[in-house]
Amino acid sequence: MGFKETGVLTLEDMMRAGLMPSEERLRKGPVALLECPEQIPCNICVSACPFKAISMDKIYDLPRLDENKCVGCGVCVAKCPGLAIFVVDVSKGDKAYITLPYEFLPKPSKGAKVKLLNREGKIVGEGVIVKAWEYEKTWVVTVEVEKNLWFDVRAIRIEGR
Amino acid sequence: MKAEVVVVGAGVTGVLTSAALFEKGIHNIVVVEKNYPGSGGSFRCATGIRASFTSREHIEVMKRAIELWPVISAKYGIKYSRDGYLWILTRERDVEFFKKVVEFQNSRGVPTRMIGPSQVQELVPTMRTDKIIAAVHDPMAGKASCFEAVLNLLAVLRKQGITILSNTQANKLIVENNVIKGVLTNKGIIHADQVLVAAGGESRDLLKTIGIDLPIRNLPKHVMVSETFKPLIKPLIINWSTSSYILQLLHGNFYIGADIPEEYDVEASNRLEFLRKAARVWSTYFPWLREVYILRYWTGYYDMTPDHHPIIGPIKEVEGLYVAAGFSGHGFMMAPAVAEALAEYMTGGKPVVREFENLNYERFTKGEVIKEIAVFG
Amino acid sequence: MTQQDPRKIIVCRCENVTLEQILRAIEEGFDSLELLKRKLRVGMGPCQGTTCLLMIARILMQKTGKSFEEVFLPVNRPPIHPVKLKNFIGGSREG
Amino acid sequence: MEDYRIVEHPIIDFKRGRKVSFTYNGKRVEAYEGESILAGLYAAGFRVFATSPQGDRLREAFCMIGRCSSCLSRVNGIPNTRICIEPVRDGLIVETQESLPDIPKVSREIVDVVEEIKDVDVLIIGAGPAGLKAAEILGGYGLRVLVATDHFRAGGQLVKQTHKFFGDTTYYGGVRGFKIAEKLISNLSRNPNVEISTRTFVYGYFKEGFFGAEKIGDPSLHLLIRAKYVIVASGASERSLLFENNDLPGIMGAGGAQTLMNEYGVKPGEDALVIGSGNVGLIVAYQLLQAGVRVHGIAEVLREIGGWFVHAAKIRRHGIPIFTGHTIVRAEGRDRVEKAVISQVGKDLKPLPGTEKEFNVDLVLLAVGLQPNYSLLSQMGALMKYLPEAGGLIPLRTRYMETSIRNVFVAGDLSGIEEATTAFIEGEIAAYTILEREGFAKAVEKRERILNYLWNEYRQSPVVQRSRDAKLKVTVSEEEMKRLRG
Repeated sequence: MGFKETGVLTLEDMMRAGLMPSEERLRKGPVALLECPEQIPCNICVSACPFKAISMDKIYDLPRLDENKCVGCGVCVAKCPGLAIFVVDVSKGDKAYITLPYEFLPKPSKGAKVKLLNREGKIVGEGVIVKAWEYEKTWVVTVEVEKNLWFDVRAIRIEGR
Repeated sequence: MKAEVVVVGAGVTGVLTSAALFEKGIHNIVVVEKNYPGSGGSFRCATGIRASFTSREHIEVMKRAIELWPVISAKYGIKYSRDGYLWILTRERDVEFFKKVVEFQNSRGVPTRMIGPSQVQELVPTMRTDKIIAAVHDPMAGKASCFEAVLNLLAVLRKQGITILSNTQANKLIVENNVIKGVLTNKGIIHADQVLVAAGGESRDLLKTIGIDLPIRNLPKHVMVSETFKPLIKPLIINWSTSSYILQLLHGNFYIGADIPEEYDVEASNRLEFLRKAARVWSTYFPWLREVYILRYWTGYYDMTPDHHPIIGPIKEVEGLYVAAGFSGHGFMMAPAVAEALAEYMTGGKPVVREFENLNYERFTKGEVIKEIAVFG
Repeated sequence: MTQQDPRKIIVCRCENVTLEQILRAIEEGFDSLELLKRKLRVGMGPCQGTTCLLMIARILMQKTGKSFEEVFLPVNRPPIHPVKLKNFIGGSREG
Repeated sequence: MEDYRIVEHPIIDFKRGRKVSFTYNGKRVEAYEGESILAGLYAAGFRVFATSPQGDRLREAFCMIGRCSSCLSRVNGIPNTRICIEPVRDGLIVETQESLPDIPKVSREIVDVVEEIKDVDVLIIGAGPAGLKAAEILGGYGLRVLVATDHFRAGGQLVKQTHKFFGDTTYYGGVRGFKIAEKLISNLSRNPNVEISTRTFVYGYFKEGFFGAEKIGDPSLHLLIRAKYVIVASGASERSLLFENNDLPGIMGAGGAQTLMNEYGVKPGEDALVIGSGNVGLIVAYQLLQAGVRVHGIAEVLREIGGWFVHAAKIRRHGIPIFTGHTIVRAEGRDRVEKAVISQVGKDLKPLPGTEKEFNVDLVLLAVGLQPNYSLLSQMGALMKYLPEAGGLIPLRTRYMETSIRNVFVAGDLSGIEEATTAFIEGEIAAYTILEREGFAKAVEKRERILNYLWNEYRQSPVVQRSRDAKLKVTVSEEEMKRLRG
């Protein structure tokens, strides 16, 4: 079953669509994963990136990431209308750092403990918010997770106050 | 295709006549309908039924129809109710005129009577009566469901094996040696021993194909209908001085018609002038109508003859050809009596009501048009 | 059981007409929208057929094998939306 | 008293108006100015607003935008009032009406409606993305524009869209829908050439050469509008679906729920099931989560998710299952939905026995497509084509968005269901064509550039191929249109 049946993207899907940064780049530090495998007519990420790291010729092209220009700043995470961009950092020890968009309550804050959800919404662990900032009501939250979960964790749940 | 009888027009007259013919033993009937059954005048009419006319012919034919309406209502499950008619009068001269009308009607057994505003108030409690001088009440008049009249008959006819061809246009009558042979339609020829043309104003066009000129002209008419409410107004109310009327349909909608200046034989269009007249007249009598929503507005035609009476019966020049058209706005109410008369004619008999014979086509060629004590309603 | 009961499926909300009534009327030969409207009053309520008419047209096409044009005559006249009678009473002013 | 208003929302700051109170069947209900009566009642916990004409089935509102007529109530003695689009006011007396209502109660001093004749260059019907965009351009060139909308606020369906729009920044890509509406309306309010007339129902066109419209207000106006050009951008209505008890309170259009929770800040239910996984279904599921509603799943009759993957991924990662190859077979409950049952479908899309799944939900949202509001154009005599893949009856038009009636244009969902971006673009194309006819030579160049972008770039995206193909079927050449006009 493909992502059109499941609504869940696999690593293979990402590779096939040419959306996966190289392993070498992943090892270097934070980098954006553009989890946008359909040719939807949208180019917001292109204008969003302050480093001009994302490009497309026609509005319906898949986004292309210039992994050398991307610094993993997360601006595109805040601006992507599809909430389809994540920044992963697997360069630091045995932890991975995942930056993801968050549009729910309660509001995130640094140090808060969160449940970590995978692409199917299953709880795969607990993590801690290490950074959170907001852009037009979309929070960009960085969580620290076990390194092996770097491609799994795509959402968080902050337990109620 | 071959039939004993072809009926052109699946309006209320066509379907009731087909049913009457079936009962008289004519089973091979084909009904052709240009559009869909009822799509002409039948589904656009005000559904009122009365005998309070001003000619002997209308009165006698309608008295028979009023005898028959309860019969067909019971037989075919058509809602019918004798809720009366009310002509409200606002000018002295109209009162004088209507005194004569009532006298004439009473003399022919139609129980109309002149009443005062307070009696109007009793009959229609929510009505403002301060502008009314007098009114004429016809308690025998009533209303019926025009939808059920056509559709319930259709279901019966289908069960009886009668063929109903919708979207079938009769283009030409086929006549040989002054004998009808059939009808040419857009879907082919239907051979027949007898043909009944009951196609409203379009009967004229069809008869023209064999050189017979029915003096029928189409006059556009406008009506509108509101949302549905609890039963409130029983009689159909006519405002004589403005030539407009209101009734509450048996389904609950208020239905308003009003005459505005119109030309004969033009395509009817939707006109603000009509909405204004209908609204202004009837909101005076029923102030609460202001806050009622109008759901639909539509137009239709009265197929008018010079003496406002229909043409019913055999066309003498062509053996086997019959016509029922030119009802001048009264086709629905008459239909049961007309169907009975036609079935008599077409099976070699004569109508029970003798006045039908005066409604022949030849009256126009002989200059024997029907006299009324006044043109009325 | 997944056999759905057409008596419990509402097609026209305004006039409360069920799928069962529609299927039966079609079987009885009321095979166009105009006839169904008058037979069952579908689409003749206050919403003026906004939700149901096209749905009924699809049922008709499926059951009768007819084309859309054969079952559906879009006859729209003013008012296309219910309008209060009082609008036609007042006097004019140029605006 | 219960209050289902959303106090805190991650995206929307609900700025509620003055507190008002009214009575509903004799009970006092508190609400806020700016709410519809229905929203106020919903917030207070009412769920049933009417019955069927026979009185045997309960009715809740389905559309919440004045179309479905399932909320007709008596307001200050006036029956058949659509309370979903009637603003709440202090002291109103609201009552449910019997299946067949009594006649209106009117006071002695009735203020009659004043009739007003309006002459404008362009009449735009509909204040959604297409209508507002066209108004912005036309007003900018100095044409006198009247925008008529049914609702008591402009913006069309934009006002209930909380997500950031896709596309290009030229067409508000990256901006949330309701923010786009705010921006367009605020721009237009500064343009003296443009009048936005709310609560204005354009009920018909008369051959005498004008449109009739009822503008509800105090006092109400009857507008007779004469316009050189017309753009009909009246949008679309939500489709219903046939399943057992499909009229049970708690079943409503996805847009209906959006109106409640995003326009008025009222929670439409606690536990929801969504039917249909097109973009509308996916987006509404996400919005339900944001409003604090538990979403038990989405049923999709086809084998694949209907909407864009990114929308699907957004809800999947919050644990919402999408049941592809499933349809709803029935809803159960006494006076509102308590349970919904879905079933797998076979190749013929018919339910397969023995595959039922049950959900204890109080809300079932139908997101099974939209159908264009064609009736005004059809009444005017515009030629139409039945295109099921584009939602229903669609007006034929040239590539300049002109219908078979000269100087009458169409734009937005009425021209075939598509996305907001194309609604903006179609509004622009219609506007520039009008400007060309008014002698603005530069308009042609702008229009051609937009047309090129629309057809040769935007609509080349494979995910919009279906709507592109559909639109091609109703787009005819100038010559062909001339022939059709006869």
